Amino acid sequence: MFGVEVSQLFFYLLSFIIIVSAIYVVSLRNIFHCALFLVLCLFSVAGIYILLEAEFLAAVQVLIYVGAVSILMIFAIMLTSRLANKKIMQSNDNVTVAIFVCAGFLLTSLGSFGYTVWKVVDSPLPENNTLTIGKLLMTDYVLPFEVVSIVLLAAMIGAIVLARREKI
Amino acid sequence: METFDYNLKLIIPEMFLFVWALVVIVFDISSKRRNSDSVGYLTMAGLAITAVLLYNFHGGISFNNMFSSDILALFFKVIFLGSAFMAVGSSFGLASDKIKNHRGEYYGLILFSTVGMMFLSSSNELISLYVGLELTTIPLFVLAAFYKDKKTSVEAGMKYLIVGAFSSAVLLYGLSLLYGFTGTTDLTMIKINLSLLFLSAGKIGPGLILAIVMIIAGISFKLALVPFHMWAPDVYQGAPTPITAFLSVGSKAAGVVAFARIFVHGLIAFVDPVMKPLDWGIIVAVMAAAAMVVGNITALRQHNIKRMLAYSSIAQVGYLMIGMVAVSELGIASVGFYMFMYLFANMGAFAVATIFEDKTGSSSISSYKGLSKSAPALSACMAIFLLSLTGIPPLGGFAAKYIVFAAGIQAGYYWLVILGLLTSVVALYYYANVIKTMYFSDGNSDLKINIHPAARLVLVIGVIGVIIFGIYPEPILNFAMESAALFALP
Amino acid sequence: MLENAYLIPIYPLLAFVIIIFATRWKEKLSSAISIAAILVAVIHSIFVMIAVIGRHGVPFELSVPFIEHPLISLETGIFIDPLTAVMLLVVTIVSGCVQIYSLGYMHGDPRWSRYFSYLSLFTFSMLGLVVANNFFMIFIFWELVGLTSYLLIGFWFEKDSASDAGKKAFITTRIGDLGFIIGILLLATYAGTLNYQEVFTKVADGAVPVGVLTMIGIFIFCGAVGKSAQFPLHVWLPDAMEGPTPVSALIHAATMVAAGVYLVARSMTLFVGSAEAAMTVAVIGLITSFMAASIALVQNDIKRVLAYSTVSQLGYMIMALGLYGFDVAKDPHSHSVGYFAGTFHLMTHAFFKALLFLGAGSVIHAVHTNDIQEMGGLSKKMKITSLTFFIASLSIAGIFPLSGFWSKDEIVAATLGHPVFMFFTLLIAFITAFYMFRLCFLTFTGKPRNQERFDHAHESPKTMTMPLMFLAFLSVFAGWVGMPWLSHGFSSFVYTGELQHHGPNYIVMLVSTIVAVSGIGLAYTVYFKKKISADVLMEKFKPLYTLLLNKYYFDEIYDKVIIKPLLAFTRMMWWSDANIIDGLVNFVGWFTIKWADAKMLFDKYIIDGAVNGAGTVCMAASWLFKYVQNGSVQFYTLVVITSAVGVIIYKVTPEGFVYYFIGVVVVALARFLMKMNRPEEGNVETEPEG
Amino acid sequence: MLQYLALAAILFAIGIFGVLTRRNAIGILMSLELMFNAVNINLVTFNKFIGPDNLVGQIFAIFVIVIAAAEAVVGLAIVLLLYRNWQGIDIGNINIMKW
Amino acid sequence: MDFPVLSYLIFIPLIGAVFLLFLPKDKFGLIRWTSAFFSFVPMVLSFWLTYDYFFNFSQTADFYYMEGPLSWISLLNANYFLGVDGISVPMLFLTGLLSFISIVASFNIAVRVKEYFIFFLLLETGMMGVFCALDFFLFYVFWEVMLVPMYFLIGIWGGPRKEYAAIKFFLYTLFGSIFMLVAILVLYFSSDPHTLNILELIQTAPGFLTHGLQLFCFVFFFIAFAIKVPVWPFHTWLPDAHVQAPTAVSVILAGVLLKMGTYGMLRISWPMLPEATRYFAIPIAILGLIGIIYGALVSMAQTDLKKLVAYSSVSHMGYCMLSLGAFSSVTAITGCMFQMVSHGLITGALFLLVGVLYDRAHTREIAAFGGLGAKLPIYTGLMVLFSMASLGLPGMSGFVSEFMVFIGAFGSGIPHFQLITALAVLGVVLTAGYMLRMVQRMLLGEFNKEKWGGLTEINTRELIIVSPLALLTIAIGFFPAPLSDLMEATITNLVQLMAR
Repeated sequence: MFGVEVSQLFFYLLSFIIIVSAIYVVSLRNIFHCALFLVLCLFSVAGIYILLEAEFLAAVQVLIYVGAVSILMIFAIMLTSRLANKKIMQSNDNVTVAIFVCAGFLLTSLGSFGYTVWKVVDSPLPENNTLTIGKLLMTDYVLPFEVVSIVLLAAMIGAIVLARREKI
Repeated sequence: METFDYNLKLIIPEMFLFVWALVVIVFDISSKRRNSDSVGYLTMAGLAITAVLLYNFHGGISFNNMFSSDILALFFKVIFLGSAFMAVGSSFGLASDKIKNHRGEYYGLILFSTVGMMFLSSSNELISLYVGLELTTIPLFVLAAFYKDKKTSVEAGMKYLIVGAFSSAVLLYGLSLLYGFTGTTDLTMIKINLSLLFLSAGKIGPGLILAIVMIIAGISFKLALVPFHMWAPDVYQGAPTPITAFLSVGSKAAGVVAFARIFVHGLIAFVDPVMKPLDWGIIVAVMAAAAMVVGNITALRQHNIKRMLAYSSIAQVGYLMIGMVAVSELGIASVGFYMFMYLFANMGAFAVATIFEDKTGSSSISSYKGLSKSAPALSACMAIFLLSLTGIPPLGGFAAKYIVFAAGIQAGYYWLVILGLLTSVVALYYYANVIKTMYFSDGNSDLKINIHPAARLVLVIGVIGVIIFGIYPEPILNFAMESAALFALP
Repeated sequence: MLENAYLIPIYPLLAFVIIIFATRWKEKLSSAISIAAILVAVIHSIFVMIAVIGRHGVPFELSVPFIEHPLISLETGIFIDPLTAVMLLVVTIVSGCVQIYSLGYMHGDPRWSRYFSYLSLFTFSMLGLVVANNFFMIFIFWELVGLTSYLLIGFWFEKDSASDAGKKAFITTRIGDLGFIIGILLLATYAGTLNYQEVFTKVADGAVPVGVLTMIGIFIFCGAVGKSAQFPLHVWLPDAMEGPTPVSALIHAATMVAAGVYLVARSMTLFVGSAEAAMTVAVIGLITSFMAASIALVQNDIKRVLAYSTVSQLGYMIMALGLYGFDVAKDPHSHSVGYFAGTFHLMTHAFFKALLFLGAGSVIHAVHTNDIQEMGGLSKKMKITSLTFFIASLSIAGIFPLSGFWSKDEIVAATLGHPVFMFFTLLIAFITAFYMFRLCFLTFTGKPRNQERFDHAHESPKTMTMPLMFLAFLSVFAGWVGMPWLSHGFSSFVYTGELQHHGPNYIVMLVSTIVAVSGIGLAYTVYFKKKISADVLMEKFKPLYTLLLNKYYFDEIYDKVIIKPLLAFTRMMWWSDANIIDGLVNFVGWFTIKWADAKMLFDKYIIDGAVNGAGTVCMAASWLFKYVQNGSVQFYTLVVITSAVGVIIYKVTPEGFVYYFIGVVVVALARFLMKMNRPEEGNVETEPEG
Repeated sequence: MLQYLALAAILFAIGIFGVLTRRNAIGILMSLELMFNAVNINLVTFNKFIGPDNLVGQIFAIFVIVIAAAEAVVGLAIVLLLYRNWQGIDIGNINIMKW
Repeated sequence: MDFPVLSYLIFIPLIGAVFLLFLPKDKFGLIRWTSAFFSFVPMVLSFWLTYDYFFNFSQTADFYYMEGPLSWISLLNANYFLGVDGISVPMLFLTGLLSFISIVASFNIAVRVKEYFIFFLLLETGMMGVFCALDFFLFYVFWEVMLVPMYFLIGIWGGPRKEYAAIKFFLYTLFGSIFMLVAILVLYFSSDPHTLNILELIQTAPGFLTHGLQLFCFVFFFIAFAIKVPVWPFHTWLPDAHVQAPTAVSVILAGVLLKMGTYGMLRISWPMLPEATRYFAIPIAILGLIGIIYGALVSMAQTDLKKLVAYSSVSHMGYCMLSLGAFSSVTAITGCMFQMVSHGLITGALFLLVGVLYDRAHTREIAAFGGLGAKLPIYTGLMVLFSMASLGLPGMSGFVSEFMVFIGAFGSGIPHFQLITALAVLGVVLTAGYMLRMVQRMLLGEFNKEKWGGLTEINTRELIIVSPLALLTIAIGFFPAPLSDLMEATITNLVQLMAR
């Protein structure tokens, strides 16, 4: 009872952080600040994972997103933009329509979730989240696991090819 | 989980191709990128060997139903390999010049993408399907931007990446909802669970619509169905021409397989009259109609042949989807068959465009003036490909269109078929316009075009495919029928 | 000989084929072949005549199938009854005379061989027409004579007037043939056959409703109207005089134009079945006859006078036949002599009109002009010609005992019981006598009005005068076979049914002779004695004179009312074809392309920043085009997600979709308008970073 | 459960908004990450409430994370190219090809 | 039958085309004679076929020389199925003859000779195929196959507006044939078991199609065929295509391609959809009537000789439509076939003659000529002959056909047909009008010595290719019975089928 309430509390807190920081991500003028808020946002999402009893995933989230992707982004920002120039408009002409459309999407989806039949199963998740996932990845999901490694390899090769400066 | 089989035999072709991709890259690097042709030939050989391997190792399910080496997959794998083969074959010109520093990576990425398509076509499960899809597209992002110092190419890469990533996010959102309804990612189980859910609750609710539309939107991006098509002309124009060809055939075929797997296999129940309100068919039918109209009409006034072909391929997908929305055995077979014929004609047309662009640096239609005098064989090939795309018998495109329309009529989509036929008359106009430019106008006749042997091979394959399978489509059609039988449709 | 009668048309056909394919370059041989063929035909015809006389009116028929069908069986065959036999003789004899005559007349013509081949072809067609045993065959030959007439009128095709006349003749007669075809179609439909005897049997049995019969009769008569140059299709015949004069004699006086009369006579059973049709025929005949005679009064072209005379005489015959049909339709036992009169006049007219034309030809040959005002006094130089011409004129005027007298008498007799017809018939007889002798006097007597031409004039060669003399002989004596005193003469010969012999009607003879003589007398007074000045008369009746001189303005009216509007109409159709029908098609194409264009256009529009003046409907429309493919990937994504969300909302709540749709449009428009008002800002925004 | 879904939907919508409106290419990539994260929240939520007997949802989420990373890598590489070619990464300028 | 004669007919030209591919492209003589040979053989075969059919099979309405059905695409039940009956044989005869004549007439083509003949032989394959095919799929394939060579033939070797004309032809006919495709598919899926066999469908289609579907299929077929015929108002492609096409191609267009429309109607839509045929009889006849009058009127306004002949085709094919409207009359249908044959011969010959003149004078303006009769007597003779034939002069085939059309349509017993036919007879006069105007202005009258003094008479080759047409025109005019006998049984059977 109490646990539920705490988790509720946490949930709303995290949700608030996520939403606010996400809004900052998409609206701040300074792209560097955006990146920082992205980190915050993703970090909070990891918290949500913990609430949902997905500890391993939370760890992955922190490692990959917060640790790798965001850093990568910040590097890219450093490489490409000059911090001094912050006064540039960061949003384009689509804003009004986009707001309308996103609101439409949001309203519809929120509304429709309520009217949708969910076959909720009230049973606990398997114990030892990490172990189970590790097992699954090596057994049932070994094929996508391997394929994903090819994806990463391809992305790496591609990134190298593209990012390399040619000697002309 | 208990009865787990690692039937590795089934993925031998994919494994081989992956390894071969590495071999190609390593070979290129180790040979100090000196030899321009041998890498390409090596790649082509690899693709050919994979095809042979495919022939030997298929039939069966492996990896916990994640990898289904069924006949549908086989059919489409042939298409993927074919399009990769032809794309590679027509790349020799630019490999010797524009991308000479990254030849190995170029070919390797094509192979990676092909591997992704092959996995995609075999997957009967959402996760592997998604992963396969990404393996297909991520190398293509890179390939589209492969002319690093050409603005158009980079722009194409960027646009493709944004649109591609966005669409996969949208797709994923839909897939996640699908998972939410059924608690599983296995498509067969999804089918069963959804039906059970529907039967037990009497309804599913609007959330399913959300899921279906999101998935349609996500895949339609890959297919470039109207209104999700707008990236396609820009990307097609900017990307290196063989990659454009590969995009327009291989990647599209991959999208078609994904579509078929998800909708025709997983969500088939909604075609049933009982669940009519949730039917995805009418949405796709409208989109197909829009694709035929917009694609063909916009293609009318294009001056760049790649852009023209891009719009035409948007329209072609519209035709193809007629077969899909027919959701019958004939329909699915017709989709496969259409794709197969489209492979030859479109790859061939792009190959000609590549050859011409390599030689003259221009891809505007008006520069094709009088080509029939300076390069009669080349323009004859082009004419044959374009006529096939129009659907003139006895070329392959006709048989394909015929069967697609037959499926449409059988399913009662009269309006769609009539619209398709009417727009194919419009299509004739711009295809014929190219032919007219090549044949009826006078141009500089001192243009000398030497066709690289590999490209020549590509053209020959294209022409032979278009003609032979146009006249005698029986084997391919039977193949397609067998593959369609997989879905156990009416 | 009767069994081989089908050979009669074949002889000239053979001649035609031989000339065209073999002897074109051997001129003498060509004409020899042609004449030989016609002479053989003459002889054969004589034998046929004898055989027919021997059969006492039982017709002879021979036929082979052409096409057989359930609906209709067409056949080719010959049908020989007394009428046919007479026609055979007339055609072959006149044709023979004309061909011999042509030897002289066409001397030195570069297309000599072709001329004779055409004549042979014509003779073949005409003979075929005569011997045909069904309406289908007669139609075939009917058209063929039209063709040869066309070829021969336009024989000197270098002259525009000649080729024009040929065309006019062909087309005008074809208009009549329209009716003929429809008549045949009706016959075929209602009688189920086209064979004369079968048709007539069926009609006589009442198998065809009377109303239909009337239509059939009138439609078939249309053919005759065209071919025999009856009102209102008579306009071609005078123009046809552009052809060589022997051709006029043969085709446009003696034979082809008589085909119409022959047709009416041949299908008399149809007219007998319908009084209305018969009356139509008679009225048309009378109108034609009077109209043509009146025009002939004032013409100065020798051939045209003869041409109008021909039209007039043909009208006579037609009228007589029509009256016969009418009388018999009213009273089957009527003793009308119209049929006899018409066919009899057909025969006699053939001879004397041919003679007149050949005589005219002889004159023209001598003085090289057609204008009688340039002639005069030629009798001194051309004895034979003038003599024969006078004989023929007497004959046509109906002076005892020349052949014309007998036949015209019968026509007058045929109008007994129809006072109006009788009055006009006599009036026409008077006019005829007058203008014929006006012609004679102006041409052959008095002083030469053109000395130069007169000096060059000379009598024609033997080849020309011989036929003249032979025809003069016939003009005098041919009519004797129809003397009312002969109980087994022409009249009983041509009637195949009950004997229609009747005694002489002396009153009629007397009246018609008086009329004829007074006509001649008047002409004598005016043109020979010059007691009354022709000019004064002319002045006195100026409006009438002008009207007649201009042939009642028929040509002008046709030109203004039919031909010009038709041509204008055709041009209009052509315009509409090129612009409206095709235009529609092109419009669709244009529209699709423009749609594509519009997008591009608007794109340019924006790049140029030239878009001002917001708020118009045009702008609202442009909004769509502007964004569709503007190169902005985010916009693409926006469109996509907008439509995807739209579909979702539509599927979930169709009412909500309306709001959504309106909202999107409004928001987009608002933003668009805002941007329009401050375009510079957009430029600032798109500056690259850094 | 619904609150999690709502959170995911909101995050997803914000991500969409970002993709549609950010001028900066990297900003777009970041917005894409938001979208992927929204999907992941969905997946994990469903895993907990609907299919708790296995961990399919979480595994799916792991794959999504990995692939999102790969996409980000490639995306950033292309952004570098953009920067080299345009001396800027404003997506609004990347419109050579149109119509 | 010892050998598959129909396949030979179809594929010998194709083999010829492939063979030509391997000939050097500057050996003009060799290419010309090779292609002449490869079209001569089918011509002889078609003659032999006609002969054999006439003497051995023409008494019954069955199909002969059947080949197949060989399974072609089993999934679609598409078969390789050939056969001919009384209405295909004359068409094959015409095709064989005109193809050979056209190829010989094309000997003066001097640019891109090899391609020209390749396309021509391909075209012949398509034409032969259409008249032999008894399977819808096969029929459709051949139907479309012709379009492409035709497109190239007009587009490369045509007149000044060739590109426009070529694309217009292509678009128009493709537009038509897509409708046919829909109708075919509807028929296919309505039949049970599904079949594309035309013969089977003729027997069964009236049974399984509802009234609405019959009308639907009929209209769709009609649009396809009507465009080919061309029926007013679908005719506007024709003047352009005819005028711009090179001479020999015009001959084929007029002589064979237009016949495919009427042939298609007779072979497919009329017997297969009898209810709809009856339903639409009067509109069809009225369209025919409009075609007759309209074509003639527009012809009259033409100043270009070739255009005049082209529009006369619209008029002449109108007679076919009129008689097709009179579905119940054997005579009318026979008349239609006669008209098809005779129009093929006559208009073909007229186009050849126009081409002969154009080759020498490089203009086709009627007003530019005059009095050619004096300089070119043989040419003039032929021109007059065919003009007369065209305007339906007795003794020529045109007369027989028109007469039969009239008799058949008039007596068909369908309401209002008497009036329509009577109005259609007007066409006879109008035809005479424009033909004679043309003859008079070009051939008669004053000869312009300075301008045309250098014109040469028609040469032997041209004379040889025109004369068979002249002979046939006259022969049919005088002895129509053999042709009529050849198809009578078939047509009687067709009429019975339409009466179902």
